[in-house]
Amino acid sequence: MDFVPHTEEERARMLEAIGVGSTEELFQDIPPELRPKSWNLPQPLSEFEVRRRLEAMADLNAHDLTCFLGAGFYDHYSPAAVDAILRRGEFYTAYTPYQAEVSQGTLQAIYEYQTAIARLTGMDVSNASMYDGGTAMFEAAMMAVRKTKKTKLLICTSLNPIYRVMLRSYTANLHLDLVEADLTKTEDLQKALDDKTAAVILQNPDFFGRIHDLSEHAAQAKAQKAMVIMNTNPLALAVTKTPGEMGADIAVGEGQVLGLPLSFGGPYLGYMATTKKLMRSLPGRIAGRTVDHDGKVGYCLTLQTREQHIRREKASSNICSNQSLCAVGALVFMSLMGKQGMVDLARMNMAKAAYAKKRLLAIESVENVDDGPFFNEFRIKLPIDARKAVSMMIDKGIAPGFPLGRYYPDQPNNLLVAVTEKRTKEEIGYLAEGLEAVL
Amino acid sequence: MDFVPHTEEERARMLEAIGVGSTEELFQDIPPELRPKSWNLPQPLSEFEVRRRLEAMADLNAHDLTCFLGAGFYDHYSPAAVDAILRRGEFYTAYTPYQAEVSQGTLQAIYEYQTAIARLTGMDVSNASMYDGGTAMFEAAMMAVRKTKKTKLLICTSLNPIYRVMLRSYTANLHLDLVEADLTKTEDLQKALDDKTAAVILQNPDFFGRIHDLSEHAAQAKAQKAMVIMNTNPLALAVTKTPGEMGADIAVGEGQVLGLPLSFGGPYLGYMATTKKLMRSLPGRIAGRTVDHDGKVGYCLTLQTREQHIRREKASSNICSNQSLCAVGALVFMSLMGKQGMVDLARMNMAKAAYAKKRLLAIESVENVDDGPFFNEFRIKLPIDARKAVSMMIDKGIAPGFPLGRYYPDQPNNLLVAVTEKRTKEEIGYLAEGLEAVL
Amino acid sequence: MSTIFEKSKPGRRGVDLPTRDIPQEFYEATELGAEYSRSKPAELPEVSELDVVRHFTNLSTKNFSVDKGMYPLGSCTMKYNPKFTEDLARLPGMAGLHPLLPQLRRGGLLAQGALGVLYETEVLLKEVTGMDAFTMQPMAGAHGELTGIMLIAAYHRDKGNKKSIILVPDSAHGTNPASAALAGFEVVTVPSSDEGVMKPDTFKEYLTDDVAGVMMTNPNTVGLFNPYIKEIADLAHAKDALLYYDGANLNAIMGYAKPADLGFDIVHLNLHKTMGTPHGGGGPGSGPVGVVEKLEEFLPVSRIKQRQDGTLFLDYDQPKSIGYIAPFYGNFGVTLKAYAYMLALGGEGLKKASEHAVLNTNYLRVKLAENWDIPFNKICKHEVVLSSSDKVEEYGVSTLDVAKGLIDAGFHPPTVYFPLVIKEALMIEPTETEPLENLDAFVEAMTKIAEAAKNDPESLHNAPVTTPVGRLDEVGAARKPNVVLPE
Amino acid sequence: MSTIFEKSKPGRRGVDLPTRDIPQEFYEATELGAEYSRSKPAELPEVSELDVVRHFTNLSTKNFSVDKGMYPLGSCTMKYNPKFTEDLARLPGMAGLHPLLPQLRRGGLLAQGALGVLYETEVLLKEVTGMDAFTMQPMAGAHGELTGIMLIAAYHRDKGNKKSIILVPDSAHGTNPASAALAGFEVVTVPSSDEGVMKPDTFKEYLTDDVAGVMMTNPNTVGLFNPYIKEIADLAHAKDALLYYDGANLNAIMGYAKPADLGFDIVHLNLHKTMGTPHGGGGPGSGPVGVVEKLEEFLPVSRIKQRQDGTLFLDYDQPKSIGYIAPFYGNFGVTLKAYAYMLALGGEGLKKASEHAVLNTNYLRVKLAENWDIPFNKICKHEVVLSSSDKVEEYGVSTLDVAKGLIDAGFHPPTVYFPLVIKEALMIEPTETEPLENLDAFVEAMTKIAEAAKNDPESLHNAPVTTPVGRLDEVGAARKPNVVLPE
Repeated sequence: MDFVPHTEEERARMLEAIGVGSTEELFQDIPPELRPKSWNLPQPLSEFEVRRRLEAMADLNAHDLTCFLGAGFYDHYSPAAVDAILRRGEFYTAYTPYQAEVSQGTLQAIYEYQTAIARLTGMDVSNASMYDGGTAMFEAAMMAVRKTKKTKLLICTSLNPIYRVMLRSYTANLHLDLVEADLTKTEDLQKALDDKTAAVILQNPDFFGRIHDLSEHAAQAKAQKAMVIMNTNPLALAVTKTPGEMGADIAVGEGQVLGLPLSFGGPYLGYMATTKKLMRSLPGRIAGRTVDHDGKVGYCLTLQTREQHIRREKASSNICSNQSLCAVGALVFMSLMGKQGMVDLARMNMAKAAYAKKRLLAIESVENVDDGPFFNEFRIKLPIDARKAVSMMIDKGIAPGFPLGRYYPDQPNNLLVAVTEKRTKEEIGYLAEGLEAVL
Repeated sequence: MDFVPHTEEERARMLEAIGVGSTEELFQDIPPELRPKSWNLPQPLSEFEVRRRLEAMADLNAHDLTCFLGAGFYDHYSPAAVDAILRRGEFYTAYTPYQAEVSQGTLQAIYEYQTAIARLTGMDVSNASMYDGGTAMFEAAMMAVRKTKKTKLLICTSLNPIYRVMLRSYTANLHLDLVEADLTKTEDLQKALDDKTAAVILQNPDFFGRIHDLSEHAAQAKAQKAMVIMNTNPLALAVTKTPGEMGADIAVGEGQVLGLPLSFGGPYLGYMATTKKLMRSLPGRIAGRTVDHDGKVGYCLTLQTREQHIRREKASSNICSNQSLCAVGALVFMSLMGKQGMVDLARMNMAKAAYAKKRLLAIESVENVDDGPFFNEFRIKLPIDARKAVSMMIDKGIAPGFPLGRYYPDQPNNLLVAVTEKRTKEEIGYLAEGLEAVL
Repeated sequence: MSTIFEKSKPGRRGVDLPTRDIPQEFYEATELGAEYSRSKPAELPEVSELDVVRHFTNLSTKNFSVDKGMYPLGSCTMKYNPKFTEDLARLPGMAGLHPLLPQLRRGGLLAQGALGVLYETEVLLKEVTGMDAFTMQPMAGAHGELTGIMLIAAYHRDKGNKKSIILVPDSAHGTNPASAALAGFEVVTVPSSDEGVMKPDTFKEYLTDDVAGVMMTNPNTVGLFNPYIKEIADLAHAKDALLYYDGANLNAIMGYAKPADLGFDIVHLNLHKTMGTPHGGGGPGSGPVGVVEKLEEFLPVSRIKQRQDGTLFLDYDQPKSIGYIAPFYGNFGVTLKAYAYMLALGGEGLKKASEHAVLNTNYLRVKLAENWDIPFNKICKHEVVLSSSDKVEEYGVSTLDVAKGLIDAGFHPPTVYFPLVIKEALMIEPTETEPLENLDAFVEAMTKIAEAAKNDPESLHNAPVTTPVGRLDEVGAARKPNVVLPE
Repeated sequence: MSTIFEKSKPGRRGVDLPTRDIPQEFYEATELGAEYSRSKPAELPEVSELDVVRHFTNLSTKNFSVDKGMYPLGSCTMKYNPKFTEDLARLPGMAGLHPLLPQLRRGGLLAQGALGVLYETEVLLKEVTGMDAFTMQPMAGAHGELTGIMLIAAYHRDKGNKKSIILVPDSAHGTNPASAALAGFEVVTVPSSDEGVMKPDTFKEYLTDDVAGVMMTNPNTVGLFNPYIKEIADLAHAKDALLYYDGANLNAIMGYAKPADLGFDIVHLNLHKTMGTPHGGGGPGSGPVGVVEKLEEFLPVSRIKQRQDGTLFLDYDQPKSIGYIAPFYGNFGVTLKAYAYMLALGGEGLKKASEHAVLNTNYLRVKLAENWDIPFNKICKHEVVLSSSDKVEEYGVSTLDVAKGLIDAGFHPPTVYFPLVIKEALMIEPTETEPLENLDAFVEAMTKIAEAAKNDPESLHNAPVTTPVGRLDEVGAARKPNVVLPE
C-alpha cells in the first residue's frame, strides 16, 4: 500500500497545470548519468501481510522471560492511560511546536513535563528532553566544558558503563581529558580533582543499585570550581536525596522508567535539569509560559537563541527533534502515579529488591557484595561465571539479571539483579530456586 | 483500583453540606433488614494484576488456529485505521446523541453509516443499527407482522439456523405461526405461501454459501401481500444482486464482516434497511439531516415518535442502546475499502473459496454437495462424520470448517468451509493436505 | 462538514488487499452472471486512508464525551471508563476468537479463557445482586428487559398460568413498557404516590390475577429508594406475579441492597452503566439477566457450566429454556471489560462506587436546591430530579433552554423531560467518578443559568452558541426525513 | 487551561500498585535515613485517572496535527503516518523486549525478530541510498549528522589527516553547522549561486586542504536539485574531503537518485520524514546513517551481522569503530514503524511517493506563482520557497502575518524565515499524501491572504483569531523565562 491519493485523472490535470508532459519530466534536473542503476526493493505488501510478517518476527523474540534484567533499563508497568493519551493523533502526528497558537497542547504538556522534572530532581529548570540518558550526559558534559572552559571530565566508574563509553565516543575529537575512577569515596574524589576539572560525573543510585549521599562530593567539586553532573533514576528520585539537595549543577538521566516500554532500546527519553544560573546554557528545546495580546496565558518555545536553527554553529547543541512524545508519556505517567504514588512505587521496588536479595543470599554459594541502602537492583556474587549462570537460567524462562563481567572484567562472577513492582513473590521464588539449582 | 476521586477532606466537606454525619446515613432509606447478608467479592486488584490475569486467560484460548470456520461469522482483516478511530474517546465515551449540538460527530457518522447501508443493500433507508443479525431479523419479522396484520412467518431452512432458533425464542409468546421449509425453489415457496403469510424470510448468500437470485421469490410473496425479508452478507452485497433489486421490503443481516473482530460472538452489529414506504415503521434509532436556525446543516435523531422513550408500549421496538460504535467502525471500514475495494475484497473471498473448494474436492473421498455460484463458503461431504474430522484437524492447528450435523441432523458428514482473504494459498494447502490425511 | 461520500474522488483507494497468491483463473471466475449480480457497484466513498482518518478525527471533535467533561445524563450513569479495559478487550487471544469454536467437539477446551470470563462474570454478578443464576447474552439493557419478560412468559406458560398483564410504575424507563409489549404482554401503568414512589396500597389496586409480572427499578427514576419494596414483592408473589428489577439504577445501591433480598425474581444489569464499560455513542452495551432459582431452568441457552475437573463447558441441554436470544454469548467484548472493571474494584470498590455516586448526587441536591425546584428534596440515591416548571412560568425559560445553556457552560446536559412524573424535569446523575470541583462548577453554572433565566432569558433561548451547530430544526427533520444522502 | 499541577487535590490517587505480596517488613525497611532521603516528596500532581485523561484529552485538542489537516511545514515532510505501524510497534514481542537480552550469552538467538527488523531495515536503506553499510543507532536527524561528522573525524584520524574544517552551504539546515561544531570542527559557510545551488567554481574557492568534509542536502532547502553534484564530489574527493548527505530531503528523489551515486560518502536519513513515522510533537525521530565501504569500519558498535546459518548477531569486534553513540540500537520502535512502512510501499511505492511529493510541490509552485514571489520559480523537488518580501515592502505584511493568516484558514503554516538565503521565506512542502483538493484549497487560502495583504492588512496582523490563544509575547517569554511552574 502506498498512501498516494492521486487518481490518474488528477495526475494528468496537475501535470498539465505545471506544463510538463509526465512525472518523469519533473525529474529532468537530475542528470541521466546520476540515475539509479538498480532499485532492488521488494514488492509492495498489504497492511495485513506486513502485520503477519511482523507478528511472526515478534514471535521469535523471547519477550516473555521473567525479567530481572535491569542495568539502567527496567521492566516497569505503564498504566494503559499513558498509551491511550499517546495514541491521540493530535499528539503524535504533530511536529515541533514552532507555531505556538496551534500547538498549545504539546507546549503546555512540555511545560508541565519540565515542571515535573524540576520538582523531581530538585533543580530549577528542565529542558524538553534529550534523546536518552547517555546523550543527555554528553550534553551535560559539554555544557560544563563550555561554562568552565576547562577540559577534564572526572567520571565515576559506577556510572552506567554504557554512558561512559558514549562519553568517550562523543568526545573523541574534542581534545578533552576523560578520567575514570571509583569516586565513591570522597577521599578518592579529592585526590582526582584538580583545577582542570570541568565536571565531576556521578550516578545515584549507582550502576550497582547503591544509594549514596553525594553532597560532600558536590561540595568538594565546587571548591575546585568544577561542575557536578549527576545521573539519577527518576523513579528513585521519588525517595532519594535529589541532585538539587546534594548540590548538583546539572541533573540528567534516563526517563524510560517513567512509563516507557523497554522496546528493545528505544525510543526512550533523556531528562536534563539545571540551575537558574545555567538556564541559558541548557541545550535543547524549552517551553515557556507567556501571554498573548489579550493577556491570556499561553506557551511557546523559548530561549531559542541557544538553538541551532538560530545560532547555527554557535548553538548550545545541535539537537532539533528530541523525544517530545516520550516526554508527554512520562508526564502522563507521573501524573497518574502522583506525589504519593511515585513514592509508593519506589518503595515497592525497594522492598521487592530487598526481599529478592534476601532470598538469593539464602543460597549457600551466593555471596553478598554490597552493604548499605540500595534501590531496586543489587549485586550478588555467584560461585561460577555469571554469564554461564544467566545462560542456564534463560533455559528456565528467567532472565536472572545482568552478568557484570561484560563491563567489569574484574567481576566475572557478579550478577546484577533488578526487581521491579511487576515481579511477584512467586516469580522471585522461582528465581531463587532456579538459581540454586544451576549453581 | 476504584475510580473514586474523593479525598477524606472532600468527603467530610460534602457530608457536612448535605447535613449528614456519614455516608452510611445517605442509605438510611434502605431498611436495615434489606441490607445484604453477604458481600463475598474479591479484593481489589491493581490494573497490572487484572491485566496479568486476563492475559493468562487469553493464553488459554486457541485463537491462533488457522480459521476456516465461518457459518455466518468470518475471520476478515480489519485495517488498523478502523480501531484507531474507534479508540478516540470522543466516540466511545459518549452516549446516545440526545443532545444534537454536542453530538454532531456521532450523528453525522450514523447518517453516513445509514447511507452506506442503503447503498449497499439497494434499499431506501437504514436505521442506526440493531444488536446483531438475529435480533435485526426478529425486529424485521415484527415489522412485517405489525404492518400486514398477519401471523405467519415463512422461513427458509437455509437461513442461518441460529437466527431460526432466535426467531422461535422471541416469538414464543406472540401467537405467531412459524413455518420452516426449504424455499430455495420457487415452486416450494409457491406451495407454502398463503394469505396468512406476513413475511417470507430468505437468506442470500444462504447459510451454505450459495448465491441466489431471489427476485422471483419476492414477486411471488408480494403477490400474496406478504412482505419479503432478506438476510444478506454485506460484504457479498458488494457484488451480488441487492435486496432492493430483488424486491425485498426489509433487508437485514450481520455486520460483523465490516471490520468488526470475531470477539467470541460480539459486540457485532445488525443492519436493517427498508423502503421509503416502511420508513416510519422501522424500529431503532435513525439519524436525520436538518438545519439549525442559521440554515447550517446539522444532524439529529429523528422520527423519534416510533421509539420507546416517546411511545412507550406503543413503540416500534423496545431498543434503546444499539451498536453505535460498531456502526461507526463498519462505516470506517467501508470508507477505507471504498467502492472498488469492497468489490475486490468480495471477489478475493470468492476466488479463494473457489480455489479451496477445488483443492478439497481433489481429495478422492470428498464429495461435492452444491453446484452453482457461491460466495466465500461452501459445503463438502466427507466420508466420515464431519464433527470427528474437525476434531482431528484441530489437533493439527486448523479449524477446517463447521460440521453441519450440529444444525442439520441429516447432514452429519457435511462440512461448511469458509475462506476469507486472510487465508493464504499455503494455508489452504495445509487444509487440503491435513484433511486428506485424516480421512 | 461535508460527508465522507462528498469527499469521494473516482479511483481513489484507502486500502490494499493481500497479494494474489492463487492462480488468476480463480479471480476471473468470480464474475457472477447478470442474474446474480448487482447492476452497478454500491456508491461507497473513494477516499484515501488519510481522508478517512482526517474525516473521522475531525468528526469526533464535534462530540462531547466523558473523556472531555462532566456528563451528568440521568439514568445513563456516564461514569469514567478505565482505559486498561479497552486494551484487554483487544487481546488477540480474546478479540480473535471465533464464537463457534467451543461448539465444536472438544472445542470448549480451546476456549477456556473466554468461557472463564463469562463464568466468572456470572459469579460476580450473582453476589452483587443476590441472584442465583445469570445469562450474559442480552446485548443491552432493553434486550435484558425483553429477555426477562420472556422468562416471565415462560414461567407462567410452564405453570399453565394465563396471565397477560405487566405492571409498570409511571416513573419507569420507556423501555419497560416497550419490552413488555414486544414480548406480547399488555402493559398497565401504576401511578406513584406523592412520596415519589409506588406504594403498596396503590399497587394492590392494580394487582389482579392477570398480572404476570411487575417491572420496577429501585431506586426509581426520581432517585428514590422504595422502602415498601418488600411488601410489594410479597403482594406480587402471593399472586404468583414475578418481580422484575430494572438494573439501570444499580449504581446507587451496590453493597447496600441486593435485588434478590428486596424480593426481585429477575434482574437485568447495564454493564455499560454500573460496570464502567463505555457507552460508545449509544452502544454496544450489555444487559445480563439474573434470576432466582425457580427461574433458572428457563434461562437462554447456552449456559456456561463447570465440570468436576474445573473445566468449563457450554450446556445446551435445557429443555425449558426460552432458547437463543443472542447468536452466542452476548456482547463478549463488553462483558470482558466489565469483568476487568469488577476485578479492579473488588467488593470494596463497588460499594465505594455506590457510596460516592450517592454522595455526589446528594451534594448536588442540596446545592442546587438553593436555586432550583426539587420536587422530592430528600435523601436520594444515584440521581436527583429538578423541575424547571417555575422557570417556564415565571420567565418562559424551558427545560430545553436550561439544557442548552449548560452546553455553553461546558457541561453535557442532564436527561430532560424525564421522568414523565415530574414536569419540565432535569434528571441529574453525576456518578462517583466526578470530582468535587466539577460538581461545584456545575452548581455554579446552574446558578448562573437560574440568574440568566430571570435577567436575560433570551441568552438561554439562543443557547447553545459555542457548538458546531445551533439548535436544530428537529420538527422539520421528522416531517421531511432526510436519513440517507441522495446519490 | 490550568495545568495538571493546578488540578491537584491532596490525597487524590490516579493509580493503584500491585497487591503487596511480600512480607510487610520489607516495606518498612524501605525508609531511608535522612542522609539518603529527599527532604519532602516531589510535588507531583495528585489527580485521578479521569482527571489525567480529561486534562490531556482536552490539551490535545489544542494541537494542529497531520490527522486533522494539511501541514506543509517545509523540510519536515509531514506526510501521513499510517495507523497500522502504530499497532506493530506495540506488539508485546517487540515493545516488551529488554535491549540487553541479545548481549547475554546466546541471548541473540532470543531476539532474532528484533535483530531482523534492524538488519532488514539496513538492507532496504542501503538499496534506497546506494550506501554500503548502515547504522540504525542515531536517534534523530541531527544525531545522525553528529554521528556522520564523528565518522569523518575518525576517518581522517585513522589516515593521519589533519583537517579541521567542515564546509556547509549557506542554505543548509541549522543542524548542519551545529553538528559539525559539536563534533569539534570549524564551520565555513559556502554561498549559493544565483541559480539557488552551490556551484563548483565557488566551492573550489573554499575547498582548502583543511577541509575534512562537506555537508550538503540535495535537493537543497530551496527545493532545487544541484546538478553539479558529481563535479563537487570529485573535487572534494580529490582533496580527500568526505561528502556528507543530509537526508532530510530524500523524500524528493527516491528511485530517481541515490546519494551514493551522486558521490556522497555518508548519508543520514530521517525515518520520521521520508519513511512515514510520526513526528510526535517533536520526536522521537530516527536518523540512521549510511556510509560507503571505506567508512564502514568506523561505524558505531554494535553492528548487526548475519552468520552462515542465517541467524543474526551483534558484532562488537570493530576496533576502529567510533564506539557507542546510543545506549543500544537507536529508537527501535521508530525503526520498526519505518520498516513496516517500507514493506508496505515496496520499491514501487517509495518511488511513487517521491514522484508525487514532487508533483504536488510543482503544482503548488505554478499555482502560487500567480500571486506570490517565488525567487527560484523553476522545476523544484519536494518543496518550494516563496518570499513575502514584496508584501512586507508594499503592505507591511510580514511572513509571520502570512503564516498566522493561514492558521485562520485552517492550515498549518509552512516553515518561515528559512532558508536564510531567501528573505521573508515561506518554505512549503506538501508531501505526496496530500490530495489535490487540499492543494487547491491551500492555493485559494494563499490567494485570499495575498488579497488581504493588499486590502485588509490589519486582519493579517491580528491573525490568528481562531486559536485557543492569539499571538504570544515570545520576546517577553525569553526575557523573563517562566519554564517551570512555581510551587
